[in-house]
Amino acid sequence: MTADAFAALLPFIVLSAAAVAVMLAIAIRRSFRLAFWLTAGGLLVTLATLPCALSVAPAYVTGLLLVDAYGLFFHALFLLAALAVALLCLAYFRRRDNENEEIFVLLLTSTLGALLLVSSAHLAMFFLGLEVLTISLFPMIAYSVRASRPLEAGIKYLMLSGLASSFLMFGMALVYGDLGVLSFEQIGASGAELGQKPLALAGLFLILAAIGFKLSLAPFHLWTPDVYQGAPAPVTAFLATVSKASVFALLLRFFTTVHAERSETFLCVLGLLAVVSILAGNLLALLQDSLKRLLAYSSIAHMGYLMVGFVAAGLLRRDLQAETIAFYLAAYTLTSLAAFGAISAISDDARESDRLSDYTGLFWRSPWLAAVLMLSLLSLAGIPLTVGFVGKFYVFAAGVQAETWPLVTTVVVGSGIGIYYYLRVVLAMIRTVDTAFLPAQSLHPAAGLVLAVLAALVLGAGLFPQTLIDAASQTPQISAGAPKGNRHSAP
Amino acid sequence: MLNLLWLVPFMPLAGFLILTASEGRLPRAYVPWIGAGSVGLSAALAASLAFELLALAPEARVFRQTLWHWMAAGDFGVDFAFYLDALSLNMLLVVTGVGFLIHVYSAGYMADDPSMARFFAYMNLFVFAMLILVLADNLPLLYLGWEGVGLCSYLLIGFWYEKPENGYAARKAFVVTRVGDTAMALGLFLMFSQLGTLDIQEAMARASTQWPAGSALPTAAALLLLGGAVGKSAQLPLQVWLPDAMAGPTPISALIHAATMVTAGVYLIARTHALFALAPEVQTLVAAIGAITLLMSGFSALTQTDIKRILAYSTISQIGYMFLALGVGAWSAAIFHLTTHAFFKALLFLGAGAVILSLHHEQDIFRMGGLRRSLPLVFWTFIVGLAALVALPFTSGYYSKHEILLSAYGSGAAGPWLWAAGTAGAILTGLYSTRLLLVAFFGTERTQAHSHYGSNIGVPLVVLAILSLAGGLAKLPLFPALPETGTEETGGSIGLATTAAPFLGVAIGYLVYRTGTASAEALLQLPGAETLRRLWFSGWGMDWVYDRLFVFPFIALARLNKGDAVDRLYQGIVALTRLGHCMLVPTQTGQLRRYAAGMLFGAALILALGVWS
Amino acid sequence: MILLWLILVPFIGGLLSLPARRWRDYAPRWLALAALAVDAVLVLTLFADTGAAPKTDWLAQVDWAWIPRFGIRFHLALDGLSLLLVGLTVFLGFAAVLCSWTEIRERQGFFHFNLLWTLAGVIGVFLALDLFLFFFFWEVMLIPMYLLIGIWGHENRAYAAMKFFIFTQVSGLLMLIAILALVFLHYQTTRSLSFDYFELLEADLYPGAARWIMLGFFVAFTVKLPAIPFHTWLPDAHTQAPTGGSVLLAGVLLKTGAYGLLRFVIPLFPGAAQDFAPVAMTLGAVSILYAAKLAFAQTDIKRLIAYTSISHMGFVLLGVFAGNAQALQGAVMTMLAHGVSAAALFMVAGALQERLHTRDMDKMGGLWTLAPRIGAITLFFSVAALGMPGLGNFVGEFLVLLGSFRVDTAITAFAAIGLILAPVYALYVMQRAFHGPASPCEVRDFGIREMGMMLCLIAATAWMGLHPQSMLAYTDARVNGLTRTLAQRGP
Amino acid sequence: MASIPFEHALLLASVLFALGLVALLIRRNLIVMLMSVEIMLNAAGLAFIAAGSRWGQPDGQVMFLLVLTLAAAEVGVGLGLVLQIYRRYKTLDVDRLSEMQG
Repeated sequence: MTADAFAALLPFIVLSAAAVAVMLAIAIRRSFRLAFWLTAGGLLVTLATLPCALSVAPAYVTGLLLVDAYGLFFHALFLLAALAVALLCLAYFRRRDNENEEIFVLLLTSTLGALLLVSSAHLAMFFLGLEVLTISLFPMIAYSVRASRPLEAGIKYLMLSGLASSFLMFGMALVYGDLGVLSFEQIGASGAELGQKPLALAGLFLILAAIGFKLSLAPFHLWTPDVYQGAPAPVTAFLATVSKASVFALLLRFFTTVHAERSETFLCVLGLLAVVSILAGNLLALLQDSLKRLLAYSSIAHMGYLMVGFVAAGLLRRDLQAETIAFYLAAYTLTSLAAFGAISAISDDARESDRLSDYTGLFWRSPWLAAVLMLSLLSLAGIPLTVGFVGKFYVFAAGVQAETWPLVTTVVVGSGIGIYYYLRVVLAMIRTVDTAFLPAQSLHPAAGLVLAVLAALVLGAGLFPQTLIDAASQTPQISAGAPKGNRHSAP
Repeated sequence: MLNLLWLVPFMPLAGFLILTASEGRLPRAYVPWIGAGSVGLSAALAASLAFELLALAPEARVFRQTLWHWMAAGDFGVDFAFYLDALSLNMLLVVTGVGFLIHVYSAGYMADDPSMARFFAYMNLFVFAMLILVLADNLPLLYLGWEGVGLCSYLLIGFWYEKPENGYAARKAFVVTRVGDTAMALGLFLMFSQLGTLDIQEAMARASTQWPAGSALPTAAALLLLGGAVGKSAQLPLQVWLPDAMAGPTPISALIHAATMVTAGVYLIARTHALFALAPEVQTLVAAIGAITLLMSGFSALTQTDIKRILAYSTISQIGYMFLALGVGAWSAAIFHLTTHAFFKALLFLGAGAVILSLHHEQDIFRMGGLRRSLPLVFWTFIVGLAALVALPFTSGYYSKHEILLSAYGSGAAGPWLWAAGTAGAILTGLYSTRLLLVAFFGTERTQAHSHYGSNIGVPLVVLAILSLAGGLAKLPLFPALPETGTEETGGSIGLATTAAPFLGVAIGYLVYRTGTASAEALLQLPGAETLRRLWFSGWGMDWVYDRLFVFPFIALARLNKGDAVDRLYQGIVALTRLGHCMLVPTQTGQLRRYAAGMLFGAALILALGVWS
Repeated sequence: MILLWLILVPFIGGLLSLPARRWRDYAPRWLALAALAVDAVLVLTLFADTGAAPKTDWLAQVDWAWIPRFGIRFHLALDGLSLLLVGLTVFLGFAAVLCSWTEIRERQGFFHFNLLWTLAGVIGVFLALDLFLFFFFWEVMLIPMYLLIGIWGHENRAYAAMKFFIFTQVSGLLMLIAILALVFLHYQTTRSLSFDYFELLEADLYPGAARWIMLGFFVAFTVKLPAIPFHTWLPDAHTQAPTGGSVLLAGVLLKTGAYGLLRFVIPLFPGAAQDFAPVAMTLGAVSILYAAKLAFAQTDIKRLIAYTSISHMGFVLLGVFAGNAQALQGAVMTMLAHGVSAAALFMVAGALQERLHTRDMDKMGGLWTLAPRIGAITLFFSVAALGMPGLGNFVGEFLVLLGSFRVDTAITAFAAIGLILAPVYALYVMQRAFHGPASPCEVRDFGIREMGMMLCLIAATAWMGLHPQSMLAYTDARVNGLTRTLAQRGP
Repeated sequence: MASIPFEHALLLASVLFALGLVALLIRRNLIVMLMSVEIMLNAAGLAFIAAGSRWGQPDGQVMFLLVLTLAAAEVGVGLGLVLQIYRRYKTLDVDRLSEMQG
């Protein structure tokens, strides 16, 4: 292994080591705080190794992984998100200290899976990363085994995820069987004759179905609300952000490398999924009384918006596509973390504050918390001052420039419906009820810190988005330039 | 001295502002002094201006005063400027003079009213607006005064606001006149878009040079202006508001609805006579409107029992004469009749007011009777007023009306017809005047009268009576503001008939109401008479028609669509969205196997789309 | 710099008023007054700088890079039109604070925060010359207004606030799409990506595109204006908003729509606007009549006034699209005069509601006897609203009709029927609320604070009616520019 | 060496896959459902092996190993959950697990 390859692999190595370290530490002494600090330390050290990896990017490692700026942008995003989730867990599971350490191990492994996923350059690594991510998520979702909902959510996710995995595998097998190659680039190289290879094409669509499941694009979205609602709030935050964003990042890498955008059909299908997702997500959320379900539906819609950006920008220029996706995902991650973080901050594993009625008058009981939640809802709705607006601006910019009017119209319609249910929550929070008998919400300092930082980021990146844009627009290096390292495929 | 012209309108304005600012906290004794005093000062100033202006040569009798630049936009620009010539001077004198007398009278009439300050404030505002109207140098400023007097009319008709019917009458007056005003506004727009100016003199000059006589443009412009004039002056077809306007205090009826405001239409047409001269058809129409109106309202006056409504219909009728005069091109005759009418009709209204006050707000003439004994001063002045109204020789009304009728006779082919209508109107005038006099002032006393009016009621009556008698002698020379129309002497028989007509009316009246030769009750027994009476009583049923044509449909439409039908569209969208929600929610069964089936469906769908498309 | 401060002062004032209520209950409102006073000084300085008849086009500018990725700049500039409208905004800001003096007793800090932020947003709208920045402010002013309605509104506030937000937001998105389409079309021809007003003025659009893009702007602005058929949010929002909110809504927020038409629609798309003018003018005329009819049908006094607003703004629409100097100047005057008179009427309605606890005119009557000052003031502004010459509204309407008559006689004649309907509803208010037999209850008449405020508004209305030239002079240059643009680039 | 044609193996794999899918949809027992998922995964693995042999590469078998690992891991976690569910609900009927819906 060359030094370059080692440098490129460093983030993965450090993160894996951190996971092992936490596991060992738990075996030695069950301490929630210790596990947390180890996790946080591991995430931070991994974060610190990213510049090191960036210095050699873009680099192929063993033909399975491609470490490039595009991937590293998401690495940084996921590590920060994981850190936030870790902090939220610290607050959420505070009641039963020293019983919940394993959540951190799972968090680290699933983050590792996400990192692998976005850097994969080969179907095997795609599969491996996705499963590392997903299998770690099963226990995380069902973590509060004493309650019924997490269990239900866990088994639903497990079964359906298994189904999706088998679609994925079968699809990969079809692609492999027809083309005889597994690396993205090689698939792309044979992409010209894809039209004459119905099996490979079918395989690609099966893979798309699996990805659609992970992204909860309609009509693969049915699991989303149940799982979001059942999972503990910090896990939902992770699920909504890291899991989704990593799959989407992969989607972009995979489909641009295999040159799927050359196929009109493909874009049409994606566009259709986008339209259906936007409408279904927004309509389902309309009168939802559970905030977590509402956000789940909203995430369906958001994946639809993002898909519009994907399709539209894909019609234009690849660098714009990557920039759009990267920015939107970053914005969505920040916002969703803030939203679920706020839910998490007023819940714990004994009681989830989920019903809209739990939020009645929250603005007058805990103004700061409510302000963060309101900010994140406005950001989800795409109102200026927030980063969500800039994200939506990207989608519109791409859609308008590519003149994909049906898609743009759907986004407008969806946003219109969206405002209604986001504002319903806001309205509940600002209801002037007699708050005397409702307890003021105490805020765990860890959650407070996370929320404060996230709110600052949502606002800051909304007002001065240029920094984030600069970071996101590094990503066009996705497959430009000659990657270093050995690009050997199977001998 | 002429430079003080601006003070004439602004002194009443100052009075208005003082009275308004005091919010009724001023001692009651001071209120009339401010209210009437400001108008009195204006009147005095107007008189001195008159002397100064009349001292000049006739051609030089023009004075223009620009106060400030009002508004400009692109090629449009008007000043806040006054224009004084013989015509506006005539109006100025009438408005301030008669206005002052009525203010003095009001001090007595309204002495017991708790809202006296508000009354005088409105009155002062009215005088201000009326003076702006007559002095305006340009049409927008005239329009300012025009609307201003309308507003004051509204305020004063509805002065006793506790009674909802007063408010209704006030709003009716405002809205009906507003219909005319809107036509007039459109006329202004038309003139500006074609002539490029709204300065009256300039516009008239340009119209005469740019527009050939009888062409479409001047006809349209004149028609639209005529719309404004018939609205304000209560002529057919917009006369319906004036009888109801009698709901206001009687001095208001005298000032606004007899002497000044209602004649604004006459003034407007006289002011823009050059335009009307370019539109002969419209001028004929003006004459026809005048003739028909004077007849119709003459008949209506015949059937009324309310003393003020009789006078109101009589006013409509007399303004009909003025329109007749305008229509036949007897400009100065119209203005002359305007002036004399202001004197005698103000006198009649003030007299009626004194009667009403003495009878504790009894207005039905059939409950009066015998007032000549209890109210001698009122009786004698009233007789003078009525004499002028019916145009008995040597009263002021005789000179003006005679001139009108003779001019009408000599005005082309339709002339004799117009003359006949006017003369028939004169007979009617004589008839209803006699009826009013005989029923109210003679016979037995049916309601006890308490004559508790002071000198501030008596003096205006006397002064106005003198003016009614002698006003015919003091005719202001209106040339060159209005072209001189030489009344060609028509045959003596026509003149004689014209002079005799009122006597005929008086005689019939005397027979019916005094001697009982043919009593009114007996006449009503004739077939169809009762129907006719009701038709006349209701002002020819115009209210009935308008209610059904405009008012009821509008109200029904408003009621029908109170909730805004357009909103249904959006409610439909909302319902559609909700429907979508309700249709989609059942897919979220929570059952794992259904979800798996859903995924399978999705996969099959995109496979089908992707592979077999 | 002074322009930036114009926005920042209320912005900071709003932030400060949040903690201020801890110090004293009434501190926020004094703080709000102080902030407005500072702004007023700034505005007066600008007035003084420009003198009575400004010759230069743009009086002050601020132009900084903001988001260079899209060529977005923080570009503020001020001309006579903006100056007048900013002046109106600050003026009515005072009115809004003063009329909330006793009405708002709870959560004063947050109330004034929202009030001042709305003002900051509106001022931003009037100053922004970068289209992105304009859109940004356009949306930013919504949220605090939404909160004002949603928190301090009347019985049906949630519905009204929601309706207000969704209407403006969806139409705003249409405008965003239009902005983007314009920007990208400009980019295609010039290869320079810019949202700058001056650069986009030079954009060369083919007529088909111009028409569609113009429509995007037009819809957004007519929703805000509002005109038939986009008006239905307004009666609800105005009726339910607290008095201060109604004052700002009617007085200022509606003017942003008219401002947008004048500032963007006409100059950017002179040809398309001229083609579209018959439709727009018809809409204006229909608005005038339809809203007048609806106003007459109402029994809720605030709802009635709300419909009169629609009716009056119909004149603005008519005037803007008539497009000659008289009509445009008339539109500006109508904006100013209606701002003052509608604000005053809403203040009266608010005062009545505060005293009688009802807005139903059927339950009023005879108030003149009890509260002659309120009666007199209502009379004054009703009369102003029905277009009495000598008061501001007349000048506006007269000029609009004068100008539009030259363009389209039939539509103008049709619109002029509105002059007949105006007294029908305006005097109806007087009759039902103030005339009639006195009711036996006690009603507190206006005190010194209220009278002082009202006298200022009366003075402003009378001044605008008697000496409109002092205002018209400021917009003369801009209006002439617009007519020139229309003449040159029209079809 | 006469090898089994790729198409035949693929057909078998497809049939297996379909069987697993149908079982997943019609059976209510959680354990059977887990088994169905296993069958589907194994069907995919079979397809990989067939493909590997078609191209004469070891990649197919490597992928099959990965599939096995995944299946094992998934069953491990799955059985753990099933255990908890049985403790809590005293049943393995999946249709009973529909507390969250709507």
